[in-house]
Amino acid sequence: MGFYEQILQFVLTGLTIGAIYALVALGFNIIHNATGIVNFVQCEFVTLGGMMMYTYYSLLGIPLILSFFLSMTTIILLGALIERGPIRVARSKAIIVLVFITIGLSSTIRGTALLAWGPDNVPLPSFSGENVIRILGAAILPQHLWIFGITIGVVIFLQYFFHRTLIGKAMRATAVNRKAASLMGISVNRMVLLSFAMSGGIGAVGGMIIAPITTTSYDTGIMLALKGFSAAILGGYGNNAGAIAGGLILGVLESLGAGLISSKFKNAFAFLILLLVLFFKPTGLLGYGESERV
Amino acid sequence: MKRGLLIILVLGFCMFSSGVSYGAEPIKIGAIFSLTGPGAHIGVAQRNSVLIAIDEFNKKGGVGGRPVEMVVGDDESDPTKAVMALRKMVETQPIVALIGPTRTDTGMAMIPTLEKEGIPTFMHAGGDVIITPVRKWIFKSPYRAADAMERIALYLKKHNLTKVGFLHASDGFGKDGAAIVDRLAAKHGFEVVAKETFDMKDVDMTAQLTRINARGPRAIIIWTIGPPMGITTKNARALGITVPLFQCHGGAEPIFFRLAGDAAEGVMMPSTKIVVADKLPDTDVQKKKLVDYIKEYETRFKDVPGTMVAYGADAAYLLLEAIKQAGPDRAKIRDALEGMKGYVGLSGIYNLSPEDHTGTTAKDIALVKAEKGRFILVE
Amino acid sequence: MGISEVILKVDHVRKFFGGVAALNDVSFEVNRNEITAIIGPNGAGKTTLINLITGIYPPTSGKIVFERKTISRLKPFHIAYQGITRTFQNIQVFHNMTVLENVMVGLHTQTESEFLNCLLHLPKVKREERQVAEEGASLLRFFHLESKSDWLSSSLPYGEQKRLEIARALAGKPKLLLLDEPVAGLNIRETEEMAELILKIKKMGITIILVEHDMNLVMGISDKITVLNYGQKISGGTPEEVQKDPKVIQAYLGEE
Amino acid sequence: MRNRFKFMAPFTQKKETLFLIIFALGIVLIPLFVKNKYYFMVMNIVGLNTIVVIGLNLLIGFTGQISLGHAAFYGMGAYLSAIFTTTYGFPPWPTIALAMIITGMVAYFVGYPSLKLKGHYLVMATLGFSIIVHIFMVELDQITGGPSGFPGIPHLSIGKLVFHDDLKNFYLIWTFAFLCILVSLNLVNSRVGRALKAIHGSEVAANTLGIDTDKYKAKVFVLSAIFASLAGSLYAHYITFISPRSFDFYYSIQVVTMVIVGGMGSVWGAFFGAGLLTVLSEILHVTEKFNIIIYGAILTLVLVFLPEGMVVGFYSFYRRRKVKTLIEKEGN
Repeated sequence: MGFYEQILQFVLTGLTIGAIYALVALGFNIIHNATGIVNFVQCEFVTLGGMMMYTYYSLLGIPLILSFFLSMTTIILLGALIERGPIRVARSKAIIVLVFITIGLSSTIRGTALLAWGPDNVPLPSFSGENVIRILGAAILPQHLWIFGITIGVVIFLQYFFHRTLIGKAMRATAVNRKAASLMGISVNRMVLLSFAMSGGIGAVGGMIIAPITTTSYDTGIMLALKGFSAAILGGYGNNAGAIAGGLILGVLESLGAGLISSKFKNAFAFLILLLVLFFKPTGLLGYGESERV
Repeated sequence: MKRGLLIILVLGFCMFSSGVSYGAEPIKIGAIFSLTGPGAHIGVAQRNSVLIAIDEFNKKGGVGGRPVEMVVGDDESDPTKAVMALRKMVETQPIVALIGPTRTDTGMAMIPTLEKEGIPTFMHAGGDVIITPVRKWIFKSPYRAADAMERIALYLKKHNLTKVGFLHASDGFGKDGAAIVDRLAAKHGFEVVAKETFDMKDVDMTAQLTRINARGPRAIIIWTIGPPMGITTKNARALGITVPLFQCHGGAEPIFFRLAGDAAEGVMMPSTKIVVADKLPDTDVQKKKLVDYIKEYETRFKDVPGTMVAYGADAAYLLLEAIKQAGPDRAKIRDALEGMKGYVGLSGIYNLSPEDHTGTTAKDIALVKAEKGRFILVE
Repeated sequence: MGISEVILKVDHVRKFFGGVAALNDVSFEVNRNEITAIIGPNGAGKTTLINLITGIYPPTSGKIVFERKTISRLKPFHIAYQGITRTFQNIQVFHNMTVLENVMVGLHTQTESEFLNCLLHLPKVKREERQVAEEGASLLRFFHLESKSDWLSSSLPYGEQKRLEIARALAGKPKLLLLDEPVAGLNIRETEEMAELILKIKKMGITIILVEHDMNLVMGISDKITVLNYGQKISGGTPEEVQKDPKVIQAYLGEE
Repeated sequence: MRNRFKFMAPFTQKKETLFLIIFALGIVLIPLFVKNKYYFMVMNIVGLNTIVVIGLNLLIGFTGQISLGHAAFYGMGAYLSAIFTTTYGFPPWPTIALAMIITGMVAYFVGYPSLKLKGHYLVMATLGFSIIVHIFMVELDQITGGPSGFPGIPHLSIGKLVFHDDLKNFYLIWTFAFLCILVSLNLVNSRVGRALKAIHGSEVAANTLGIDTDKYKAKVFVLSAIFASLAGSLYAHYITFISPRSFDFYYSIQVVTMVIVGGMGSVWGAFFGAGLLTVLSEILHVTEKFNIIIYGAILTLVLVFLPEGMVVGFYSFYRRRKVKTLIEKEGN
């Protein structure tokens, strides 16, 4: 394998994992824009996506496509449940308290997943076979194509939703100014509910499409989600285009870093980038998705 | 108010201390495993393996009629918790010996206490640091990593595969392996053309494998346990790598096929004979013991035992044998362990001595290959 | 009116938020020991102006001079040390602290114990603590809040929270006090009390900038008035002059 | 909505002195009644956690800034002490101070840039930082011993007195815990303490009153890191073995939970939270797998229903009732 083929290989694998980071980053953004909090349950959305699909497909024998959508629906409901439950019931709405609540929930769900599925990694079948595809000397799996395809699909859907539908526009309005939005007759609570449901769905999709490559277990979501968050910061926290760019860039940088520099500190790259961005360009590559409020 | 809290706290401690009093009848041995946390998938299997050994021992009459009872502790794969679990056990239970723990770091954390208290201990942890230098009270049952890799080196030599790529996890086990491979390369005359590392939580090792593959190795050794076994195998196959792949001596587990899927086909690894017991020649002295054990394990836990189970069981068997010989006395048990010669275990023939607290050699190790969802004996 | 000394000068100040001008080329002066009111319809940029003077954000261009010193690039805490304190339109008392503690925080600029001294509780800290507690208590007496000094500030009724916020701002011994809608949400009796209070503060020799919608109050107690509309100054002068200004009547009073 | 998130200034100075005396007496007297080494070990771990949690509470509870990276500072203290004393033969006590200084400086570089930003960027900066530190602990195995850990750390000693058993370490650790409680109480009942609480209450308002909020936030962050470093050093010299697993993300979550359960903004609450959760997780041992769920559930439930934490929560309930009766009396 020549040098350029190697580079191509790194970039392609980087883009695949980067697509997952991008999805997770979008999930973080949507909730951040609606509520201003960092939602740590995002880790569990990713994990549960994969685990539910494993349950439906491998344990219950439901067809793959049906399992995919069933699993997504389950996590969407879970997201909604979390908002309707602890987040809305909470006696204090201080940001710091809500963030900690999501940390607590994340722990609880992870523990439950451990009980339900045990500590072992479980596999998911690829959506369409495992025959290696060669592109200019680099090798990828059909599943990689699925990851690209589905990620693009999700992005197009979100673009349409936020810019072409009334409810999507209402969500954007809420993000810009909660008070004004509620004065305009938008139910802020409903927007928050919707944001949790959507993040759940997007996170679950990320978890499901990566699982056939990496297998999945009760705690796979943590690392993916933390890197997804780094991606969100890199792109500009709250900015959806930034999330996608950030995710892809992070994935490629990580892969190139591991491939060309040293695999020893591969996982440190993402967080090093996170720190550097926070120190030198806190608005991220594409800036904040919302205006400053005092 | 505050005083009230203090009282509650003190009461809490006292509730602990009331303790549980048993009759002096059973001989107690401690057993600490990683039943939760990152080491759990091994820890649970090892607990099961020890349970079988102890029940079998008690059925045969125990130590002159006295049964052996196992006191189980969980170290949560955490060194601090491991020491706490050990202290608790030492303080509350009259244990004469200890089995476990599962992980190298939890084992290392427990060593100062074990040495100070003088508790003969048979560990399940893989890291050779545990028995280098040899410590008075500490033994371990898994093969030395060096022996296991030597088994692979012998294969490489035989098939004249002189250029080797090495991929390892960044945990203690993986790093041990990275040091050993250099030593063996010199000894057996092969060259390590690339050496790469990954984190246990990584989900994609394509970059590392691409780098290795670019150096044109004739064989690739992957040194890790757990989920990365599957991911690395899959990644290697996805990259179209066709040279022989080796996993480590912890890999021959049923879960390997689930993790690696179709990619598992043809991957080789050193292993205990437990995974190929039915294919052993009848002349093999371990065969009967292995077959019986497997039957018992399968009926009791509805699961197929992997190579880790064999290590766990051997630790228990050896310790029980020593207790039988020496009676419930810590120092005597230790001496008996050190004098154990030619003991036929599941993982090999153990010859322990003051210089060797593991007791197996490369000869005891089988090289197996994954084929159609089963392991077969290579040589 | 005699020759008065200018204490604060706002000089051609602009503030843009993402291309939108919140303030466009605003200039005015505040005389020492006067009450200067800033009025204007909603969105005129009054609060933005206060935020600029107190350093919450820097002006896009132009400068603000306080006692001959340019303060337009200073951070809020620096400006507090220069002798400018303020209250907020939406009350910002520290809900997590008692009434007395709130005022004691206001005395921050008057004291100097830092981390190390405080950790070790050196004699100097003890002395300072006693002094701060006494001063705080006397301020609370002045504002008729002494009976509630160990209440959590969030449990005070609204009007008292407003008074507390002024007490806290006053604790810093400011030369210039900025009041952002001090009587918004108060009933008539409370408003009258507040007017008296503001005049009392003026008598202490403190210059006051007042942002307010209540025209009776503004016309009653102000010495000067600056009128803003759409981020621009449209008028300024004594209450009588402003009231007669046709531009003001059109832009502001005409509305009502 | 916001003012429902109430804190009480929980204890008066006089009461605090009383508590300190009771606390000190407790430290002296407990060894007379307890003989079991395991209980001492549990109490010692409580003590170490108390030191970390008190520092963290100054940051989270008083100043309202979230850190998920204190495991890293705890680990830095432990590793710096271990490496300098064991590998390079430095004397232990000065090394502890050196570790505190280094950790403090590192904390400043991590904290200051993210604390200047609006919003909760510190959470992620600290989280990212702690993961990087963890990776370094694992990867720099020549220095740190890597994932297998770092054995053979010497016990602390003063002259001929070697702190080699659980009881001696009990006195050592709790003396430090006592000192930490003492200085923290000093701090919170002072100009600086009020400034920190003011930042939590309203950062903008605090700033306009002359408080250099960026500086204070950075300083209290550094202080909390120094506390954690101290605890880490004591831990290393007590257990004599350290490995990266003890300083991972879960430890950060654990101490944060202790802060919250004990009560944000209460020094004594920090002690209570550390004690309750450390003991609880030992009792819960029986239930193995349920541990992590119970931890999470406690965190969630306390936050949803008692956001002030258990100590302050119950206390403020009691205070509120008292205030209510006072008002009723006034009415009569």
